[in-house]
Amino acid sequence: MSLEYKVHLKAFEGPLDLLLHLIEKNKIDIYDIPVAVLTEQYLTYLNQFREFNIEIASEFLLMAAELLQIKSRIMLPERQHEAEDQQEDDPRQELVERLLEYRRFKEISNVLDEMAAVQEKIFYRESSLGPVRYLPPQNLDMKMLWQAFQNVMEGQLANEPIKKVTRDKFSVQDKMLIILKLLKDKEQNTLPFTEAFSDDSNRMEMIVTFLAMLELIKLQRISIKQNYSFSPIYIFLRNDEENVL
Amino acid sequence: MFYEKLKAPLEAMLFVCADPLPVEQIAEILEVDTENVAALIAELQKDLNRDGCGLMIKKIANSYQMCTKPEMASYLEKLTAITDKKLSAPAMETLSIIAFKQPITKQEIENIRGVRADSIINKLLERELIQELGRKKVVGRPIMYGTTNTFLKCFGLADLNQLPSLPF
Amino acid sequence: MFYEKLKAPLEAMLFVCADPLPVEQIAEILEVDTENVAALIAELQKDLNRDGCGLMIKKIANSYQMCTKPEMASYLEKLTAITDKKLSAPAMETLSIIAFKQPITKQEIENIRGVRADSIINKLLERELIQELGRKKVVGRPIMYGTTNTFLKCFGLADLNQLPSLPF
Repeated sequence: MSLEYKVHLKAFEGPLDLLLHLIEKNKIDIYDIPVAVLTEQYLTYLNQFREFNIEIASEFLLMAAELLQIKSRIMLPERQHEAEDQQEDDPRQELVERLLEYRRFKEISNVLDEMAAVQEKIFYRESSLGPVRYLPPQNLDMKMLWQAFQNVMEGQLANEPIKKVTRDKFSVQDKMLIILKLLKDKEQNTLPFTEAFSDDSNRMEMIVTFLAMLELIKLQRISIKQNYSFSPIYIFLRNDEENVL
Repeated sequence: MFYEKLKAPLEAMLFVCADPLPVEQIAEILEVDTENVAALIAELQKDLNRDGCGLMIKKIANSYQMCTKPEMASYLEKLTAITDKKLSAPAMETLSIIAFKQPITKQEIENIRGVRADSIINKLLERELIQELGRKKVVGRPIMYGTTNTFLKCFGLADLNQLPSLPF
Repeated sequence: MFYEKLKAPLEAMLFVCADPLPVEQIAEILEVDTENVAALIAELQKDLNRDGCGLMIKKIANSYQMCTKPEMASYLEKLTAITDKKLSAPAMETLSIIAFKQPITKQEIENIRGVRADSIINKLLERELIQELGRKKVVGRPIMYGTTNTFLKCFGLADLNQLPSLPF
Protein backbone atom coordinates (compact mmCIF):
# COMPACT_ATOMS: atom_id res chain seq x y z
CA MET A 1 0.00 0.00 0.00
CA SER A 2 1.23 3.44 -0.77
CA LEU A 3 2.26 5.92 1.84
CA GLU A 4 -0.28 8.45 0.57
CA TYR A 5 -3.10 6.11 1.42
CA LYS A 6 -1.86 5.87 4.96
CA VAL A 7 -1.70 9.62 5.22
CA HIS A 8 -5.15 9.82 3.75
CA LEU A 9 -6.51 7.60 6.48
CA LYS A 10 -4.85 9.66 9.12
CA ALA A 11 -6.29 12.85 7.73
CA PHE A 12 -9.63 12.42 9.47
CA GLU A 13 -9.77 14.79 12.34
CA GLY A 14 -12.42 12.89 14.22
CA PRO A 15 -15.39 10.55 13.85
CA LEU A 16 -17.67 13.31 12.56
CA ASP A 17 -15.11 14.19 9.93
CA LEU A 18 -14.93 10.58 8.79
CA LEU A 19 -18.72 10.23 8.71
CA LEU A 20 -19.09 13.39 6.63
CA HIS A 21 -16.51 12.06 4.22
CA LEU A 22 -18.46 8.81 3.83
CA ILE A 23 -21.71 10.69 3.38
CA GLU A 24 -20.22 12.88 0.67
CA LYS A 25 -18.40 10.04 -1.05
CA ASN A 26 -21.56 7.95 -1.27
CA LYS A 27 -23.78 10.95 -2.07
CA ILE A 28 -25.95 10.08 0.91
CA ASP A 29 -28.83 12.38 1.79
CA ILE A 30 -27.81 13.62 5.20
CA TYR A 31 -31.47 13.97 6.23
CA ASP A 32 -32.17 10.31 5.42
CA ILE A 33 -29.06 8.36 6.35
CA PRO A 34 -29.08 4.62 5.65
CA VAL A 35 -27.58 3.83 9.03
CA ALA A 36 -26.81 0.19 8.30
CA VAL A 37 -24.75 1.06 5.22
CA LEU A 38 -23.00 3.95 6.89
CA THR A 39 -22.16 1.92 9.98
CA GLU A 40 -20.70 -0.87 7.88
CA GLN A 41 -18.50 1.53 5.93
CA TYR A 42 -17.44 3.31 9.09
CA LEU A 43 -16.37 0.04 10.68
CA THR A 44 -14.52 -0.95 7.52
CA TYR A 45 -12.51 2.26 7.80
CA LEU A 46 -11.68 1.59 11.41
CA ASN A 47 -10.45 -1.85 10.42
CA GLN A 48 -8.23 -0.26 7.80
CA PHE A 49 -6.84 2.00 10.49
CA ARG A 50 -5.94 -1.11 12.42
CA GLU A 51 -4.30 -2.79 9.46
CA PHE A 52 -1.98 0.15 9.15
CA ASN A 53 -1.28 0.09 12.85
CA ILE A 54 -2.75 3.52 13.24
CA GLU A 55 -3.79 4.06 16.76
CA ILE A 56 -7.53 4.57 16.86
CA ALA A 57 -8.54 7.40 19.11
CA SER A 58 -11.26 6.57 21.61
CA GLU A 59 -13.63 9.07 19.96
CA PHE A 60 -13.77 6.87 16.84
CA LEU A 61 -14.69 3.82 18.91
CA LEU A 62 -17.31 5.76 20.80
CA MET A 63 -18.93 6.79 17.53
CA ALA A 64 -18.87 3.18 16.32
CA ALA A 65 -20.80 2.21 19.43
CA GLU A 66 -23.29 5.04 18.86
CA LEU A 67 -23.85 3.98 15.25
CA LEU A 68 -24.46 0.40 16.26
CA GLN A 69 -26.91 1.55 18.86
CA ILE A 70 -28.83 3.68 16.38
CA LYS A 71 -28.84 0.77 13.95
CA SER A 72 -30.28 -1.57 16.53
CA ARG A 73 -32.94 0.91 17.55
CA ILE A 74 -34.05 1.20 13.92
CA MET A 75 -34.14 -2.55 13.49
CA LEU A 76 -36.26 -3.11 16.59
CA PRO A 77 -39.85 -3.86 15.66
CA GLU A 78 -42.06 -0.83 16.13
CA ARG A 79 -43.22 -0.59 19.66
CA GLN A 80 -46.71 -1.73 20.50
CA HIS A 81 -49.21 1.07 20.16
CA GLU A 82 -49.13 1.78 23.84
CA ALA A 83 -48.56 5.48 23.26
CA GLU A 84 -50.00 6.00 19.85
CA ASP A 85 -50.08 9.78 19.99
CA GLN A 86 -46.47 10.05 20.82
CA GLN A 87 -44.57 10.15 17.59
CA GLU A 88 -41.44 8.08 18.08
CA ASP A 89 -38.31 10.20 17.58
CA ASP A 90 -36.18 9.18 14.68
CA PRO A 91 -33.15 7.48 16.28
CA ARG A 92 -30.97 9.27 13.74
CA GLN A 93 -32.14 12.73 14.77
CA GLU A 94 -29.32 13.61 17.17
CA LEU A 95 -26.58 12.27 14.92
CA VAL A 96 -27.92 14.23 11.96
CA GLU A 97 -28.00 17.42 13.97
CA ARG A 98 -24.43 16.93 15.11
CA LEU A 99 -23.30 16.22 11.57
CA LEU A 100 -25.10 19.29 10.23
CA GLU A 101 -23.58 21.56 12.85
CA TYR A 102 -20.13 20.13 12.29
CA ARG A 103 -20.53 20.60 8.54
CA ARG A 104 -21.54 24.22 8.99
CA PHE A 105 -18.32 24.98 10.83
CA LYS A 106 -16.26 23.03 8.36
CA GLU A 107 -17.69 25.19 5.59
CA ILE A 108 -17.31 28.42 7.48
CA SER A 109 -13.72 27.56 8.33
CA ASN A 110 -13.01 27.37 4.62
CA VAL A 111 -14.40 30.87 4.21
CA LEU A 112 -12.26 32.11 7.09
CA ASP A 113 -9.28 30.36 5.54
CA GLU A 114 -9.76 32.36 2.34
CA MET A 115 -10.14 35.56 4.33
CA ALA A 116 -6.89 34.85 6.14
CA ALA A 117 -5.16 34.20 2.83
CA VAL A 118 -6.12 37.71 1.68
CA GLN A 119 -4.77 39.21 4.88
CA GLU A 120 -1.49 37.35 4.51
CA LYS A 121 -0.86 39.55 1.49
CA ILE A 122 -0.90 42.63 3.67
CA PHE A 123 2.30 43.72 5.35
CA TYR A 124 2.92 45.84 8.40
CA ARG A 125 5.81 47.80 9.74
CA GLU A 126 7.70 47.34 12.90
CA SER A 127 7.07 50.13 15.32
CA SER A 128 9.52 52.98 15.17
CA LEU A 129 8.08 54.67 18.20
CA GLY A 130 10.61 55.94 20.66
CA PRO A 131 10.66 54.85 24.30
CA VAL A 132 7.92 56.09 26.58
CA ARG A 133 8.63 59.50 28.03
CA TYR A 134 7.02 60.95 31.10
CA LEU A 135 5.97 64.56 30.92
CA PRO A 136 5.98 66.63 34.10
CA PRO A 137 2.91 65.73 36.15
CA GLN A 138 0.01 68.12 36.14
CA ASN A 139 -2.14 69.65 38.85
CA LEU A 140 0.56 69.89 41.47
CA ASP A 141 0.68 72.65 44.04
CA MET A 142 2.71 73.65 47.06
CA LYS A 143 -0.03 72.76 49.50
CA MET A 144 0.11 69.11 48.43
CA LEU A 145 3.86 69.02 48.86
CA TRP A 146 3.69 70.70 52.23
CA GLN A 147 0.92 68.40 53.41
CA ALA A 148 2.88 65.36 52.28
CA PHE A 149 5.91 66.54 54.18
CA GLN A 150 3.89 67.06 57.34
CA ASN A 151 2.48 63.57 57.01
CA VAL A 152 6.00 62.24 56.83
CA MET A 153 7.12 64.22 59.83
CA GLU A 154 4.13 63.16 61.90
CA GLY A 155 4.71 59.57 60.96
CA GLN A 156 8.28 59.91 62.02
CA LEU A 157 7.33 61.47 65.37
CA ALA A 158 4.99 58.59 66.03
CA ASN A 159 7.82 56.18 65.36
CA GLU A 160 10.13 57.83 67.82
CA PRO A 161 10.09 56.50 71.38
CA ILE A 162 8.66 59.62 72.93
CA LYS A 163 6.72 59.29 76.20
CA LYS A 164 3.05 59.00 75.46
CA VAL A 165 0.53 58.83 78.27
CA THR A 166 -1.25 55.81 76.86
CA ARG A 167 1.96 53.88 76.82
CA ASP A 168 2.06 53.22 80.54
CA LYS A 169 -1.64 52.71 80.93
CA PHE A 170 -1.44 49.02 80.16
CA SER A 171 1.34 46.70 81.09
CA VAL A 172 1.87 43.23 79.75
CA GLN A 173 2.10 41.98 83.32
CA ASP A 174 -1.35 43.38 84.22
CA LYS A 175 -2.90 42.06 81.05
CA MET A 176 -1.56 38.58 81.70
CA LEU A 177 -3.33 38.54 85.07
CA ILE A 178 -6.54 39.86 83.52
CA ILE A 179 -6.54 37.17 80.85
CA LEU A 180 -5.92 34.43 83.41
CA LYS A 181 -8.73 35.75 85.56
CA LEU A 182 -11.08 35.89 82.58
CA LEU A 183 -10.29 32.28 81.75
CA LYS A 184 -10.74 31.07 85.30
CA ASP A 185 -14.16 32.69 85.50
CA LYS A 186 -15.28 31.04 82.30
CA GLU A 187 -16.91 27.68 81.98
CA GLN A 188 -14.39 25.05 80.97
CA ASN A 189 -11.77 27.78 81.30
CA THR A 190 -12.19 28.56 77.62
CA LEU A 191 -12.56 31.94 75.96
CA PRO A 192 -13.07 32.96 72.33
CA PHE A 193 -9.98 34.81 71.18
CA THR A 194 -11.88 37.99 70.35
CA GLU A 195 -13.38 38.22 73.83
CA ALA A 196 -9.96 38.66 75.36
CA PHE A 197 -10.03 42.17 73.94
CA SER A 198 -12.43 44.61 75.53
CA ASP A 199 -14.65 46.35 73.05
CA ASP A 200 -13.43 49.83 73.84
CA SER A 201 -9.74 49.01 73.78
CA ASN A 202 -7.54 51.24 71.68
CA ARG A 203 -4.76 50.02 69.47
CA MET A 204 -2.14 50.19 72.19
CA GLU A 205 -4.28 48.17 74.58
CA MET A 206 -4.91 45.54 71.92
CA ILE A 207 -1.22 45.22 71.25
CA VAL A 208 -0.47 44.85 74.97
CA THR A 209 -3.22 42.23 75.30
CA PHE A 210 -1.81 40.31 72.39
CA LEU A 211 1.72 40.48 73.81
CA ALA A 212 0.36 39.24 77.13
CA MET A 213 -1.21 36.30 75.35
CA LEU A 214 2.03 35.44 73.60
CA GLU A 215 3.83 35.61 76.93
CA LEU A 216 1.27 33.29 78.56
CA ILE A 217 1.67 30.82 75.69
CA LYS A 218 5.41 30.94 76.13
CA LEU A 219 4.99 30.24 79.84
CA GLN A 220 2.65 27.38 78.88
CA ARG A 221 -0.10 28.88 80.99
CA ILE A 222 -2.63 29.01 78.14
CA SER A 223 -3.13 27.30 74.77
CA ILE A 224 -4.71 28.42 71.54
CA LYS A 225 -6.91 26.25 69.42
CA GLN A 226 -8.45 26.68 66.00
CA ASN A 227 -10.25 23.77 64.40
CA TYR A 228 -9.78 24.82 60.79
CA SER A 229 -8.76 27.90 58.81
CA PHE A 230 -10.88 30.97 59.52
CA SER A 231 -12.89 29.20 62.21
CA PRO A 232 -13.06 30.93 65.60
CA ILE A 233 -9.92 30.81 67.72
CA TYR A 234 -10.25 29.74 71.36
CA ILE A 235 -7.93 30.35 74.27
CA PHE A 236 -7.97 27.92 77.13
CA LEU A 237 -6.20 27.58 80.41
CA ARG A 238 -3.66 24.83 80.79
CA ASN A 239 -4.09 22.96 84.01
CA ASP A 240 -1.01 20.77 83.94
CA GLU A 241 0.48 22.92 86.69
CA GLU A 242 -0.74 25.34 89.28
CA ASN A 243 -0.08 28.91 88.41
CA VAL A 244 3.09 30.69 89.26
CA LEU A 245 3.16 34.27 88.26
CA MET B 1 -12.14 71.27 6.17
CA PHE B 2 -10.50 73.25 8.93
CA TYR B 3 -8.57 70.21 9.96
CA GLU B 4 -7.25 69.36 6.48
CA LYS B 5 -3.77 70.25 7.64
CA LEU B 6 -3.99 67.44 10.21
CA LYS B 7 -3.92 64.82 7.47
CA ALA B 8 -0.14 64.79 7.29
CA PRO B 9 0.35 64.40 11.06
CA LEU B 10 -2.24 61.63 11.02
CA GLU B 11 -0.35 59.83 8.29
CA ALA B 12 2.91 60.23 10.18
CA MET B 13 1.32 58.88 13.36
CA LEU B 14 -0.06 55.82 11.59
CA PHE B 15 3.33 55.25 9.96
CA VAL B 16 5.29 55.42 13.17
CA CYS B 17 2.89 53.40 15.29
CA ALA B 18 3.04 49.75 14.27
CA ASP B 19 0.07 48.68 16.36
CA PRO B 20 -3.49 49.73 15.60
CA LEU B 21 -3.96 53.27 16.84
CA PRO B 22 -7.20 53.86 18.77
CA VAL B 23 -9.49 56.60 17.47
CA GLU B 24 -9.55 58.23 20.90
CA GLN B 25 -5.78 58.55 21.02
CA ILE B 26 -5.67 60.05 17.53
CA ALA B 27 -8.43 62.51 18.45
CA GLU B 28 -6.62 63.51 21.63
CA ILE B 29 -3.28 64.12 19.97
CA LEU B 30 -4.77 65.99 17.01
CA GLU B 31 -7.14 67.82 19.36
CA VAL B 32 -10.25 67.09 17.31
CA ASP B 33 -13.45 65.12 17.83
CA THR B 34 -13.54 61.43 17.02
CA GLU B 35 -15.94 62.13 14.13
CA ASN B 36 -13.32 64.38 12.60
CA VAL B 37 -10.83 61.55 12.86
CA ALA B 38 -13.10 59.33 10.76
CA ALA B 39 -13.41 62.08 8.14
CA LEU B 40 -9.64 62.63 8.12
CA ILE B 41 -9.01 58.90 7.75
CA ALA B 42 -11.40 58.85 4.80
CA GLU B 43 -9.50 61.73 3.17
CA LEU B 44 -6.17 60.04 3.75
CA GLN B 45 -7.53 56.75 2.46
CA LYS B 46 -8.59 58.57 -0.72
CA ASP B 47 -5.05 59.92 -1.19
CA LEU B 48 -3.58 56.47 -0.72
CA ASN B 49 -6.03 54.90 -3.14
CA ARG B 50 -4.32 56.51 -6.11
CA ASP B 51 -2.34 54.23 -8.38
CA GLY B 52 1.25 55.11 -7.57
CA CYS B 53 0.75 54.42 -3.90
CA GLY B 54 1.45 51.09 -2.20
CA LEU B 55 -0.12 51.80 1.17
CA MET B 56 -3.59 51.72 2.69
CA ILE B 57 -5.33 52.11 6.04
CA LYS B 58 -7.19 49.32 7.77
CA LYS B 59 -9.81 49.65 10.45
CA ILE B 60 -9.52 47.10 13.25
CA ALA B 61 -12.10 47.32 16.02
CA ASN B 62 -12.00 50.99 16.97
CA SER B 63 -8.45 51.54 15.73
CA TYR B 64 -6.63 52.30 12.52
CA GLN B 65 -3.46 50.78 11.17
CA MET B 66 -1.36 51.53 8.13
CA CYS B 67 -0.32 48.60 5.95
CA THR B 68 0.58 47.71 2.39
CA LYS B 69 -1.94 47.03 -0.37
CA PRO B 70 -2.49 43.31 -1.04
CA GLU B 71 -1.24 43.70 -4.64
CA MET B 72 2.23 44.44 -3.28
CA ALA B 73 2.58 41.00 -1.70
CA SER B 74 4.68 39.43 -4.44
CA TYR B 75 7.36 42.10 -4.07
CA LEU B 76 7.32 42.14 -0.30
CA GLU B 77 7.60 38.39 -0.05
CA LYS B 78 11.00 38.73 -1.69
CA LEU B 79 11.95 41.30 0.89
CA THR B 80 11.08 39.42 4.03
CA ALA B 81 11.56 35.85 4.98
CA ILE B 82 8.02 34.62 5.25
CA THR B 83 7.46 32.02 7.89
CA ASP B 84 4.53 29.75 7.30
CA LYS B 85 1.85 30.97 9.60
CA LYS B 86 -1.03 29.02 8.12
CA LEU B 87 -3.42 27.42 10.55
CA SER B 88 -4.13 23.70 10.22
CA ALA B 89 -7.64 22.68 9.17
CA PRO B 90 -8.58 21.45 12.68
CA ALA B 91 -7.29 24.70 14.18
CA MET B 92 -9.28 26.71 11.67
CA GLU B 93 -12.42 24.69 12.41
CA THR B 94 -12.00 25.21 16.12
CA LEU B 95 -11.35 28.89 15.62
CA SER B 96 -14.48 29.31 13.52
CA ILE B 97 -16.58 27.57 16.18
CA ILE B 98 -15.18 29.93 18.81
CA ALA B 99 -15.70 32.95 16.55
CA PHE B 100 -19.36 32.20 15.97
CA LYS B 101 -20.31 30.74 19.32
CA GLN B 102 -18.33 32.91 21.71
CA PRO B 103 -18.29 32.87 24.65
CA ILE B 104 -17.88 29.09 24.49
CA THR B 105 -16.28 26.47 26.75
CA LYS B 106 -13.83 23.74 25.76
CA GLN B 107 -16.48 21.11 26.44
CA GLU B 108 -18.93 22.81 24.10
CA ILE B 109 -16.29 22.96 21.36
CA GLU B 110 -15.51 19.29 21.86
CA ASN B 111 -19.18 18.43 21.60
CA ILE B 112 -19.38 20.06 18.20
CA ARG B 113 -16.15 18.66 16.78
CA GLY B 114 -16.36 15.27 18.42
CA VAL B 115 -12.69 15.31 19.42
CA ARG B 116 -10.56 16.71 22.23
CA ALA B 117 -9.68 20.36 21.83
CA ASP B 118 -7.00 21.03 24.49
CA SER B 119 -3.93 21.26 22.33
CA ILE B 120 -5.64 23.28 19.60
CA ILE B 121 -7.03 25.72 22.16
CA ASN B 122 -3.54 26.17 23.59
CA LYS B 123 -2.18 26.79 20.13
CA LEU B 124 -4.83 29.41 19.41
CA LEU B 125 -4.18 31.05 22.77
CA GLU B 126 -0.45 31.11 22.05
CA ARG B 127 -1.04 32.85 18.74
CA GLU B 128 -3.33 35.30 20.50
CA LEU B 129 -6.23 34.50 18.21
CA ILE B 130 -8.43 33.63 21.17
CA GLN B 131 -8.54 34.69 24.80
CA GLU B 132 -10.18 33.60 28.02
CA LEU B 133 -13.42 35.43 28.75
CA GLY B 134 -13.93 34.49 32.39
CA ARG B 135 -15.74 31.43 33.67
CA LYS B 136 -19.17 30.06 32.91
CA LYS B 137 -21.53 29.97 35.86
CA VAL B 138 -22.18 26.22 35.73
CA VAL B 139 -20.78 23.27 37.66
CA GLY B 140 -17.02 23.16 37.40
CA ARG B 141 -16.95 26.82 36.37
CA PRO B 142 -15.27 26.07 33.01
CA ILE B 143 -13.29 28.76 31.21
CA MET B 144 -15.06 30.49 28.33
CA TYR B 145 -13.18 31.52 25.20
CA GLY B 146 -13.65 34.26 22.63
CA THR B 147 -11.69 35.87 19.82
CA THR B 148 -9.16 38.71 20.11
CA ASN B 149 -8.30 41.82 18.13
CA THR B 150 -5.45 39.82 16.60
CA PHE B 151 -8.13 37.51 15.24
CA LEU B 152 -9.91 40.48 13.65
CA LYS B 153 -6.65 41.64 12.14
CA CYS B 154 -5.71 38.23 10.75
CA PHE B 155 -9.05 37.92 9.01
CA GLY B 156 -9.32 41.55 7.92
CA LEU B 157 -12.38 42.27 10.01
CA ALA B 158 -13.17 45.67 11.48
CA ASP B 159 -15.33 44.00 14.13
CA LEU B 160 -17.18 40.75 14.86
CA ASN B 161 -20.29 41.93 13.01
CA GLN B 162 -18.30 41.59 9.82
CA LEU B 163 -17.99 37.83 10.21
CA PRO B 164 -19.58 36.07 7.23
CA SER B 165 -22.99 34.69 8.09
CA LEU B 166 -23.25 31.01 8.87
CA PRO B 167 -24.38 28.84 5.95
CA PHE B 168 -28.04 27.70 6.19
CA MET C 1 8.30 55.77 -17.76
CA PHE C 2 7.90 52.08 -18.38
CA TYR C 3 8.56 51.45 -14.72
CA GLU C 4 6.02 53.95 -13.37
CA LYS C 5 3.90 51.08 -12.07
CA LEU C 6 6.80 50.07 -9.84
CA LYS C 7 6.37 53.17 -7.70
CA ALA C 8 3.71 51.60 -5.52
CA PRO C 9 5.73 48.42 -4.83
CA LEU C 10 8.74 50.60 -4.04
CA GLU C 11 6.70 52.60 -1.56
CA ALA C 12 5.40 49.41 0.03
CA MET C 13 8.93 48.03 0.31
CA LEU C 14 10.23 51.18 1.95
CA PHE C 15 7.24 51.15 4.29
CA VAL C 16 7.70 47.57 5.46
CA CYS C 17 11.46 47.78 5.82
CA ALA C 18 12.39 49.60 9.00
CA ASP C 19 16.09 49.72 8.12
CA PRO C 20 17.58 51.60 5.17
CA LEU C 21 17.07 49.57 1.99
CA PRO C 22 20.14 49.32 -0.30
CA VAL C 23 19.65 50.46 -3.90
CA GLU C 24 20.95 47.13 -5.17
CA GLN C 25 18.33 45.18 -3.26
CA ILE C 26 15.56 47.45 -4.51
CA ALA C 27 16.83 47.09 -8.09
CA GLU C 28 16.96 43.32 -7.76
CA ILE C 29 13.47 42.93 -6.39
CA LEU C 30 11.90 45.37 -8.86
CA GLU C 31 14.04 43.90 -11.67
CA VAL C 32 15.30 47.25 -12.92
CA ASP C 33 18.67 48.99 -13.11
CA THR C 34 19.96 50.99 -10.17
CA GLU C 35 19.58 54.21 -12.19
CA ASN C 36 15.93 53.45 -12.61
CA VAL C 37 15.66 53.09 -8.85
CA ALA C 38 17.01 56.61 -8.39
CA ALA C 39 14.46 57.96 -10.86
CA LEU C 40 11.65 56.04 -9.16
CA ILE C 41 12.70 57.34 -5.77
CA ALA C 42 12.66 60.88 -7.16
CA GLU C 43 9.12 60.33 -8.46
CA LEU C 44 7.98 58.92 -5.16
CA GLN C 45 9.66 61.73 -3.28
CA LYS C 46 7.71 64.19 -5.41
CA ASP C 47 4.43 62.46 -4.50
CA LEU C 48 5.28 62.58 -0.83
CA ASN C 49 6.28 66.23 -0.97
CA ARG C 50 2.69 67.34 -1.35
CA ASP C 51 1.09 69.04 1.60
CA GLY C 52 -1.31 66.40 2.94
CA CYS C 53 1.47 63.86 3.31
CA GLY C 54 3.47 63.26 6.47
CA LEU C 55 6.14 60.97 5.04
CA MET C 56 9.41 61.42 3.15
CA ILE C 57 12.34 59.38 1.88
CA LYS C 58 15.79 59.76 3.31
CA LYS C 59 18.95 58.75 1.47
CA ILE C 60 21.55 57.19 3.72
CA ALA C 61 24.80 56.24 2.01
CA ASN C 62 23.62 54.04 -0.83
CA SER C 63 20.31 53.17 0.79
CA TYR C 64 16.85 54.64 1.13
CA GLN C 65 14.61 54.80 4.16
CA MET C 66 11.08 56.02 4.62
CA CYS C 67 10.48 58.26 7.61
CA THR C 68 8.22 61.03 8.83
CA LYS C 69 8.70 64.67 7.89
CA PRO C 70 10.47 66.70 10.59
CA GLU C 71 7.43 68.97 11.00
CA MET C 72 5.49 66.00 12.37
CA ALA C 73 7.75 65.63 15.41
CA SER C 74 5.53 67.55 17.82
CA TYR C 75 2.60 65.21 17.12
CA LEU C 76 4.67 62.06 17.22
CA GLU C 77 6.20 62.96 20.56
CA LYS C 78 2.73 62.88 22.04
CA LEU C 79 2.33 59.27 20.95
CA THR C 80 4.86 58.13 23.53
CA ALA C 81 4.33 60.78 26.15
CA ILE C 82 2.60 59.97 29.40
CA THR C 83 1.37 62.74 31.62
CA ASP C 84 0.53 61.71 35.17
CA LYS C 85 -2.78 63.04 36.33
CA LYS C 86 -1.39 63.11 39.84
CA LEU C 87 1.42 61.76 41.94
CA SER C 88 0.72 58.91 44.36
CA ALA C 89 0.82 59.73 48.07
CA PRO C 90 4.10 57.82 48.65
CA ALA C 91 5.68 59.56 45.65
CA MET C 92 4.52 62.95 46.92
CA GLU C 93 5.88 62.22 50.39
CA THR C 94 9.22 61.12 49.03
CA LEU C 95 9.36 64.16 46.79
CA SER C 96 8.63 66.43 49.76
CA ILE C 97 11.42 64.85 51.79
CA ILE C 98 13.83 65.40 48.93
CA ALA C 99 12.58 68.96 48.42
CA PHE C 100 12.97 70.00 52.04
CA LYS C 101 16.06 67.99 52.95
CA GLN C 102 18.11 68.12 49.78
CA PRO C 103 20.77 67.03 49.14
CA ILE C 104 19.70 63.70 50.58
CA THR C 105 20.67 60.05 49.98
CA LYS C 106 18.36 57.13 49.36
CA GLN C 107 19.33 55.66 52.72
CA GLU C 108 18.37 58.87 54.50
CA ILE C 109 15.00 58.95 52.73
CA GLU C 110 14.39 55.33 53.69
CA ASN C 111 15.27 56.10 57.30
CA ILE C 112 12.63 58.82 57.40
CA ARG C 113 9.87 56.89 55.65
CA GLY C 114 10.74 53.48 57.03
CA VAL C 115 10.28 51.76 53.66
CA ARG C 116 12.41 51.10 50.57
CA ALA C 117 12.55 54.04 48.19
CA ASP C 118 14.20 52.63 45.03
CA SER C 119 11.20 52.40 42.77
CA ILE C 120 9.77 55.75 43.83
CA ILE C 121 13.13 57.45 43.32
CA ASN C 122 13.31 55.95 39.84
CA LYS C 123 9.83 57.16 39.08
CA LEU C 124 10.67 60.69 40.22
CA LEU C 125 13.91 60.62 38.21
CA GLU C 126 11.99 59.45 35.12
CA ARG C 127 9.56 62.33 35.48
CA GLU C 128 12.51 64.69 35.90
CA LEU C 129 11.25 65.97 39.24
CA ILE C 130 14.52 65.04 40.97
CA GLN C 131 18.11 64.65 39.85
CA GLU C 132 21.37 63.24 41.14
CA LEU C 133 23.55 65.81 42.90
CA GLY C 134 26.84 63.95 43.10
CA ARG C 135 27.92 61.60 45.87
CA LYS C 136 28.07 62.07 49.58
CA LYS C 137 31.54 61.85 51.11
CA VAL C 138 30.78 58.98 53.49
CA VAL C 139 31.43 55.25 53.35
CA GLY C 140 29.90 53.75 50.19
CA ARG C 141 29.72 57.20 48.60
CA PRO C 142 25.96 57.11 48.13
CA ILE C 143 24.25 59.24 45.49
CA MET C 144 22.57 62.41 46.75
CA TYR C 145 19.33 63.64 45.27
CA GLY C 146 17.78 67.07 44.87
CA THR C 147 14.94 68.69 42.93
CA THR C 148 15.08 69.93 39.33
CA ASN C 149 13.91 72.96 37.42
CA THR C 150 10.97 70.86 36.25
CA PHE C 151 10.07 70.45 39.90
CA LEU C 152 10.06 74.23 40.37
CA LYS C 153 7.91 74.64 37.27
CA CYS C 154 5.41 71.97 38.33
CA PHE C 155 4.91 73.60 41.72
CA GLY C 156 4.94 77.13 40.41
CA LEU C 157 8.11 78.17 42.26
CA ALA C 158 10.63 80.71 41.01
CA ASP C 159 13.39 79.07 43.04
CA LEU C 160 13.96 76.83 46.04
CA ASN C 161 13.91 79.80 48.43
CA GLN C 162 10.19 79.98 47.81
CA LEU C 163 9.67 76.66 49.56
CA PRO C 164 7.97 77.24 52.91
CA SER C 165 10.47 77.10 55.76
CA LEU C 166 10.47 74.15 58.08
CA PRO C 167 8.73 74.67 61.43
CA PHE C 168 11.44 72.79 63.31
